[in-house]
Amino acid sequence: MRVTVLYFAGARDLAGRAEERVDVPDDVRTVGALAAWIEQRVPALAGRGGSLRWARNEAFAAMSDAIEEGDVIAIIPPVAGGCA
Amino acid sequence: MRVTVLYFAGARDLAGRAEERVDVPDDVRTVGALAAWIEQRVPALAGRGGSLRWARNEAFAAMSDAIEEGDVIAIIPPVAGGCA
Amino acid sequence: MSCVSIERAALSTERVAAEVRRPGAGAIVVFEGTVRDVNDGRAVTLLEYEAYEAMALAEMQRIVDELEREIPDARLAAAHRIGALHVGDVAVVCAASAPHRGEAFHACRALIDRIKERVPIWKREHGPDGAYWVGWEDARCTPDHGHGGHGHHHE
Amino acid sequence: MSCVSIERAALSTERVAAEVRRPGAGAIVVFEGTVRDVNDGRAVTLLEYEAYEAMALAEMQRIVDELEREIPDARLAAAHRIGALHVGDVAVVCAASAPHRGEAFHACRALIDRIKERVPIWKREHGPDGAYWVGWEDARCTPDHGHGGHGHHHE
Repeated sequence: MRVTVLYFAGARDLAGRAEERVDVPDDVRTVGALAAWIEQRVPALAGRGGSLRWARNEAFAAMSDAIEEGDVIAIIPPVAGGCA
Repeated sequence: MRVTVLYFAGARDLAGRAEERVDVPDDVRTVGALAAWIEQRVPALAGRGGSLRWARNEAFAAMSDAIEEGDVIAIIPPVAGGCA
Repeated sequence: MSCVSIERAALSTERVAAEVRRPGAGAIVVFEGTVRDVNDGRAVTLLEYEAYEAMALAEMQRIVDELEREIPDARLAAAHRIGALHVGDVAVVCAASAPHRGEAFHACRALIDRIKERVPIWKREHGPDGAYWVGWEDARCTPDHGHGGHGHHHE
Repeated sequence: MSCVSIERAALSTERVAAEVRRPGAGAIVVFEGTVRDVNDGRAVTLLEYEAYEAMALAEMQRIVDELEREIPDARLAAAHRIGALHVGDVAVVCAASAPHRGEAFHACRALIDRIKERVPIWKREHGPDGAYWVGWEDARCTPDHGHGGHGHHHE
């Protein structure tokens, strides 16, 4: 299954890339499993696991959410909109 | 002692006047005593006593505040600034 | 204008907000009170606001000063319009700035609450059933209390 | 603009407020978040905001929709700016209208709180000590985590 992975802000700096298309192994079928798989590929992200959120197709996802061919999965570091 | 008395909004309608200068009896020496004296002169106000506030020289006054020659005393009906 | 004003022409929200802008303030909260088409179930066509102007200005300034003492990082400004206002007209604008939004929201809310409680401004509401002084409820039900010739008693 | 937007040019507070004005709304509360000269004791010269734009817009719209369900009389709008902002620039504007001020204050406060918690927008703060991603605190203290070449570690 192929999905697109987006890296933003500090996660992009750690990963050294903003976006990639990846072929995920057959046993990776949930957002949580994909997150674990990506952290293996980009070990610098693993230490940030507690502060990262994951989005699937432009909405925050639960780790148990299923993923599908063509999904856009985004790694969301701590957000910091606004000012005060 | 002469003071100026100002009537606003509904109090002006009841009193039939906006402003008057009055000579107050010698024993009227506090805002409370003046308020009672004015209510005797304008009985329609007496029934509103509970909803009226009194100001002396552009600030809300306590009934025990002393009055002095030349004071401006205002009868403040329930205020209704703003909208929402 | 100073940081408080009573005005007869249309209020400028931006001008009131500009009074509180400064480099250290990351948060500005602005409140606009606007004449509604319906008040307590009655259709409204016109509101006539009047003020005891000298005291209204003094009281608004006292409220601003006391809130700036209570919330030392906040800066506040307010403007109230008087005269004949129609639906959609802005009657009052309050603005508060502070380094963080919690203080700015708190200060702006306290400012409009205290203005409504203490500033000597009154309004006569005109609708299909006549006119009466808002907050002076009994008057519109008591035939022997006139409204300077404007009164049509309600209900 | 719709009732939510992400913009690269200066925000117009009035345009956001105009989105929520309507005859039945007596109260409008507007929040402006402005770049401060100091953040957590550090001098700030520049903030670079970036967004995951498609999701940021979708999430802002979800927040507006859920608040309009929670507070049925409220109408909300918000705009967030991205790109390079300097001290005094407005980064975000939120507006809420309601028949009464309690609901308008509550809705506006909840709107900015949820935007800050959930909308995927990040900022890199530039000051005399370098640059770092706000909220990603450890990164500026850990030498082996670069900032795409921008990182000068703080303190």
